[in-house]
Amino acid sequence: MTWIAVVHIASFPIAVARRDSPHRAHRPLLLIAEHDGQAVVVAASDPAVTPGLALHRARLRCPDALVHPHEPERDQAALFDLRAALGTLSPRVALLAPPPDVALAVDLGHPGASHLTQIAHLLAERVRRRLGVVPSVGLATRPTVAQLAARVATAGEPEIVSPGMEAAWLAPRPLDLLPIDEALVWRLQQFGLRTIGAVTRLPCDALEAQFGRAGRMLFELAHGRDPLPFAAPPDTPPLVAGRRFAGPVTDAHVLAAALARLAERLAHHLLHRGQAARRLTLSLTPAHGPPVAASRTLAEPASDPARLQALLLALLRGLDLRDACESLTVTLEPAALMATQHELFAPEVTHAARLEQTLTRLAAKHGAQFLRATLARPDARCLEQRVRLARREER
Amino acid sequence: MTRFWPHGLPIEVTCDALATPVAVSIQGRRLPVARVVERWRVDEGWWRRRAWREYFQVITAGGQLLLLYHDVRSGLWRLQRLYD
Amino acid sequence: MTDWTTPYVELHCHSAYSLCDGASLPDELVDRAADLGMQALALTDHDTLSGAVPFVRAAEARGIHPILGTEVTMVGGSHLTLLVRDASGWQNLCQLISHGQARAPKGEAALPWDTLAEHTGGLICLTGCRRGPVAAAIQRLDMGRAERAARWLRDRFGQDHTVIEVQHHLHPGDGLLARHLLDLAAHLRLTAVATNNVHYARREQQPLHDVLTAIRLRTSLDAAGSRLRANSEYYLKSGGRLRPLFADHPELLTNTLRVAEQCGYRLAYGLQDLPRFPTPPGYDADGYLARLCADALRCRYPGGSERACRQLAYELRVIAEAQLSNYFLIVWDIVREARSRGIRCQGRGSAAGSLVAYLLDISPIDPLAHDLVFERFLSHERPALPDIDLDIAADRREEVIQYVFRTYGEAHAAMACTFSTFGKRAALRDVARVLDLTSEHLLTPGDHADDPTRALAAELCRQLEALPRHLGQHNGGMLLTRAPLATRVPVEPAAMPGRVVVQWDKTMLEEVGLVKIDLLGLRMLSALTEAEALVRATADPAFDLDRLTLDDPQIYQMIAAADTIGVFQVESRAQAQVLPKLKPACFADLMVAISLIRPGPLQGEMVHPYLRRRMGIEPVTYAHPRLKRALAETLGSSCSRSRCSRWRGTWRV
Amino acid sequence: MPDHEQASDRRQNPLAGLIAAAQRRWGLRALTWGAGRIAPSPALPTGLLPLDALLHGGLPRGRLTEFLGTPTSGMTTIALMALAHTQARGELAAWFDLRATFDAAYAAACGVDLPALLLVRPPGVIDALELAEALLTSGGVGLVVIDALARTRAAGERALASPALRRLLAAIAPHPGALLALTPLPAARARGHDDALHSPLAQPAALRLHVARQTWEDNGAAPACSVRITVLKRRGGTDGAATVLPLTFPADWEFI
Repeated sequence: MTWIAVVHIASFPIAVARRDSPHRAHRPLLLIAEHDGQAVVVAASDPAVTPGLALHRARLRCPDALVHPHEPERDQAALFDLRAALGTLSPRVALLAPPPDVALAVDLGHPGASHLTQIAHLLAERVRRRLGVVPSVGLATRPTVAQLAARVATAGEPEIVSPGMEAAWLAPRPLDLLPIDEALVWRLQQFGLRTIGAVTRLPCDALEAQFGRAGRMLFELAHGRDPLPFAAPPDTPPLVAGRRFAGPVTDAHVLAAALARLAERLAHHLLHRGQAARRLTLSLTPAHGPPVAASRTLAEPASDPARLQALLLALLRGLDLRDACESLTVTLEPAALMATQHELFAPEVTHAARLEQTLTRLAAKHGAQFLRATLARPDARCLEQRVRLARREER
Repeated sequence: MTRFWPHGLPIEVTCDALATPVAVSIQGRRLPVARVVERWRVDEGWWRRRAWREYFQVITAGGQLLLLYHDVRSGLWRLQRLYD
Repeated sequence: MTDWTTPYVELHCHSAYSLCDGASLPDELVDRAADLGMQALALTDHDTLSGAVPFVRAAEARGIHPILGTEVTMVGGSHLTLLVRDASGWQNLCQLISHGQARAPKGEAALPWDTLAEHTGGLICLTGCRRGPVAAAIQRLDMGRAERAARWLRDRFGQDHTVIEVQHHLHPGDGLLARHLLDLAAHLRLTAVATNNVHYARREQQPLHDVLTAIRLRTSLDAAGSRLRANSEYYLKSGGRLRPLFADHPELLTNTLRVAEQCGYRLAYGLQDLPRFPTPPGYDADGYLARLCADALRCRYPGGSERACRQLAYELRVIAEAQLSNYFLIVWDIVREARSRGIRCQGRGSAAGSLVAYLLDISPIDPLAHDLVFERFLSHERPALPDIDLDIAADRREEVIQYVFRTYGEAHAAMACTFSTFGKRAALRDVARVLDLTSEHLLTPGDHADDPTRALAAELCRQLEALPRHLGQHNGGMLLTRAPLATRVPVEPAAMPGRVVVQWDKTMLEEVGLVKIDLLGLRMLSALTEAEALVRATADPAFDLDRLTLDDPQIYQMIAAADTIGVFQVESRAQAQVLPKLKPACFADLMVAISLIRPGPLQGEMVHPYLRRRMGIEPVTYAHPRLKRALAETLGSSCSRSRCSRWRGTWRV
Repeated sequence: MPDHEQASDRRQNPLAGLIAAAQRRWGLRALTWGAGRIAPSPALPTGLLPLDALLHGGLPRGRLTEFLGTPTSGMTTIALMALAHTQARGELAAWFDLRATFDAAYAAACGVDLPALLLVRPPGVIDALELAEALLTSGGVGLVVIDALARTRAAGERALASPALRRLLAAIAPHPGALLALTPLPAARARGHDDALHSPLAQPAALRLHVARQTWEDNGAAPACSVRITVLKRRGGTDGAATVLPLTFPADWEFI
């Protein structure tokens, strides 16, 4: 059972700002940025001030606060630093929620249940040392549940959800804990559904009938199942595998066969770690003289054994091998996941591009018939003032 | 089709003593009102064009769901929306 | 169309003292309620009792029963309507308001729930408008929370004093909300009443209220959009108007009378509420005051003066009867403290007529030598409280105020407030802004009838002018009380950190009979101190300002030549015109000159008769021979209040 | 993760292929299906489960579907909800507003993402058919709804009999977009029999559904009713299968 720990740090920019200037620690603090020509609060130490509030209004609520400009670069640097610090505990650390309220997921592998609390405290301590604030930590075997547990947990008291108990743990909690649309929560409340448990008692079909895809997602979430793929970008150490021969080998076929087996083994490891190789290095130790090595960075990372084998053989052929070989070593540097999920899940981007072409083509002849409907004043009391229909502007 | 008339379709409405609709005539067809689901009053915009309207969401005897309003200043009734 | 047949009392009503959230002054609301035949009316402004005094006065004049209350804002922003049943309820409400105001920025309030729980005695709790904890939960369809909130209130305020408040303003959902509230009331066996959350007296005032809302939100009417109320149903309605809205539950209207009957509290204060001055052992306040005066009398009139003794005995008797000895001692103490710190300070105005004030060194003027009138200051006929205004060197006034706060305790002292009204200019500017017009457009003269927008704006300005806009700190009026202030009067924090102000202004305090001490800053006194120091440094090291006499002829020559720029009281242009004609030659002449150029004599056209008589153009005559003594000094014209008091004294003799 | 399932997915759903490719490149754990995965199918789900069950998955892609219903049958609301569901799946949708009575505020209350909606007001039926063909064959549109296609004008009826409709149907067949026509029935024919449900689209439509409101429910809040949906015709013949759907007409005003 793989355990996931999620570390939740509320008001991350505030924590960073206070870490960097300790004299700010005891005064309320507002971090601001300019937005539409107005100073707007990005983060605040006082819960009465919500991000997005205009500065002059925030000052009314929190008159004695210090005001400083927000420096996102500083946050990014701190976040990078923090990820590295947590990365020494686990090879896989993923950012689930960006600032202001940061959630970092840490894949803990298979720790014994008795060690969980200790690990949570260890994580919290790492964060405290870096940032000076104690984060709340949630542990579960599913990332979303772990994230929710972290949101519920109090600082210093990790919340642990045992496998199989997710639904029971979620049941008494209010619906708005789930990462779902506020409008959906409101509609559910209209049906008299207020706790997550109330939702799990409904059949999935009914939810889907009422709310469509969102209902299906809600059903899964309410049972503590992750509706979305969870990817942990691996900042992991390289994989190394080698073969030492009984005696010096000169036969290229023997070497090739050995490489093929290594490739298979490494592919298996990669598969197990859920990774692909980005850079391959092959080094050979000749009977006499210094070792020789060749490496290659891949344009497209690979995890397929056949492809790895082909690549390694190509490297072997490229090496100027004049002597008998005593051993060979293959080092694979795994790839970090560069593309975001959004990009991978967006086949409609190309469709949209095609559609845009079609619209442009049609615009010449039928342009006037395409309208854009906008909710100009969604809260207008006279219904006709709510919507504006206008010709769709051509791009 | 849910149909929406931005400026209201002129209709004729018969009311009871409490100014609640009892029958709606749309293009000559008289539809008795079975139930008033919701009613509300809007009185705003006095500084530009005052909108003083009594809105009624009603279900007719034939089961149609309508949204109509009485423009108090002109005394006219309008059909705003036919739900479908 | 007034309906007299459905009895109803409005229990939730905002006046203009809910600053920028109410369009009618309390007396307008009372007038309307009386016209509608209501037997009582509750005033429930947001987190304030500022309207209470004018409200009670107006209600008593119209013969309807005033119910005092407040709509408090809780931590988290929900609203509750509280009504005062009895004196303990008043104390609790004052404390709740003070607590709520103390915790929030100016203009807002946030009362913690546990504080509310500690001060529920003598109060009736209505569950509030749509922002009340019960109705808000129902709107979110969280019936469990609604019931918990109602139970919480019921457990704190009691079964009989917790009332479910039902409102219907013809908004979508109002009927549904009312149904749920009534279900809850039946379930918990609580009384339910209808209220209308009144924000203006008449429907026609909706525009004014919208304008105020936009001003409060600092936006224009167009941009305010849905933050303005959707319709004009928030006026003071009669029972007949409300009945169709609650057709199935007429008891909601009659229940308001039952709630009103429980609220019997009358706002009243005794005169004596000052802190007790710590007198030396063996003396009460009267005795100690007499002792201080007797001591001073021996110093001031070394030979002994029968007239002074007689006057002192008379004044002490009047003061003791009015129970004001304590008050004099407190003022004496303040003056003494100020002088000991070298802060120039003296009583002004009618206090100069009092020998006691002179003996206590509050006033520098010997009333006997200048023939001043004690009755103007305090008399049997004038039961109003005297007020001794102390002028204090402006730059050091704050020290004196601090001293008073320290001596009597922060909890017993507060500054009076003042209400600044919109006034013509601000009204014009604000109306122009909310209507998205330029104020120039409104200012250009012309016939408003041609331009409906301008006519509208002019009308709104007219209505807006008199409404209070800000609550500020009064320039020096201090209120001292024996009991902690927050239990007697509502207070809120002032702009100055750590300083609180009473939510009542000067006149309101007077009306309820609370003594206030005015500590006014006078720059002239600072200037005198500075001048004295300069003279000592440059000309005469032994110079003492207080030893200067009042009969230096050079001074009078200078004044007679109207060479008075920078001379206190006689530097105005009007004075400069009169002085050469008047040619004052002694201190009494100067007093006449100052008395003349005041609104009373100017409007009464007494200035010219006096001047003509003075210059011998007109013979000196008296309206009646008996007035000769009283008016000799002003040559037969009755041009100062002091003269009039004596004038009255003449007839009494 | 069984491989043969992946392989069959890959053929049917471009997304499945994409994910498989990503897993090959980036590692299996880089990207996995969530638990609530939607099975790829030749049908476009409406998001209304009873309806999708009745239709074996949803509206047929590349085909014409016709809804028939009297006023306040719920037909338009169901179409709007299906459209919203299509948008939520990440596909584009278009609404042809032939009578210029499109209720955008109500559509938003039904969940439609207005800025992403292609709202089209063609001057005539022929233009509508041409534009629908262009949009559906561009490959980017998942659902095109034509409101009141068959009841627009007498001229419109003739247009439907013309080759334009046949050409459209032939052109869209290989494409993944579904075409839905709404045909309002006069209020008088409240409980019509099959012969009363005639329309010019009876022959060309691959699927015809009769939408009829059954009863109003009085729950004190937003008006709600139950709707009976009967299959009048499926490809290859008549049917008669039916389902009942609870439907709430969403309110589009805020309380206060």
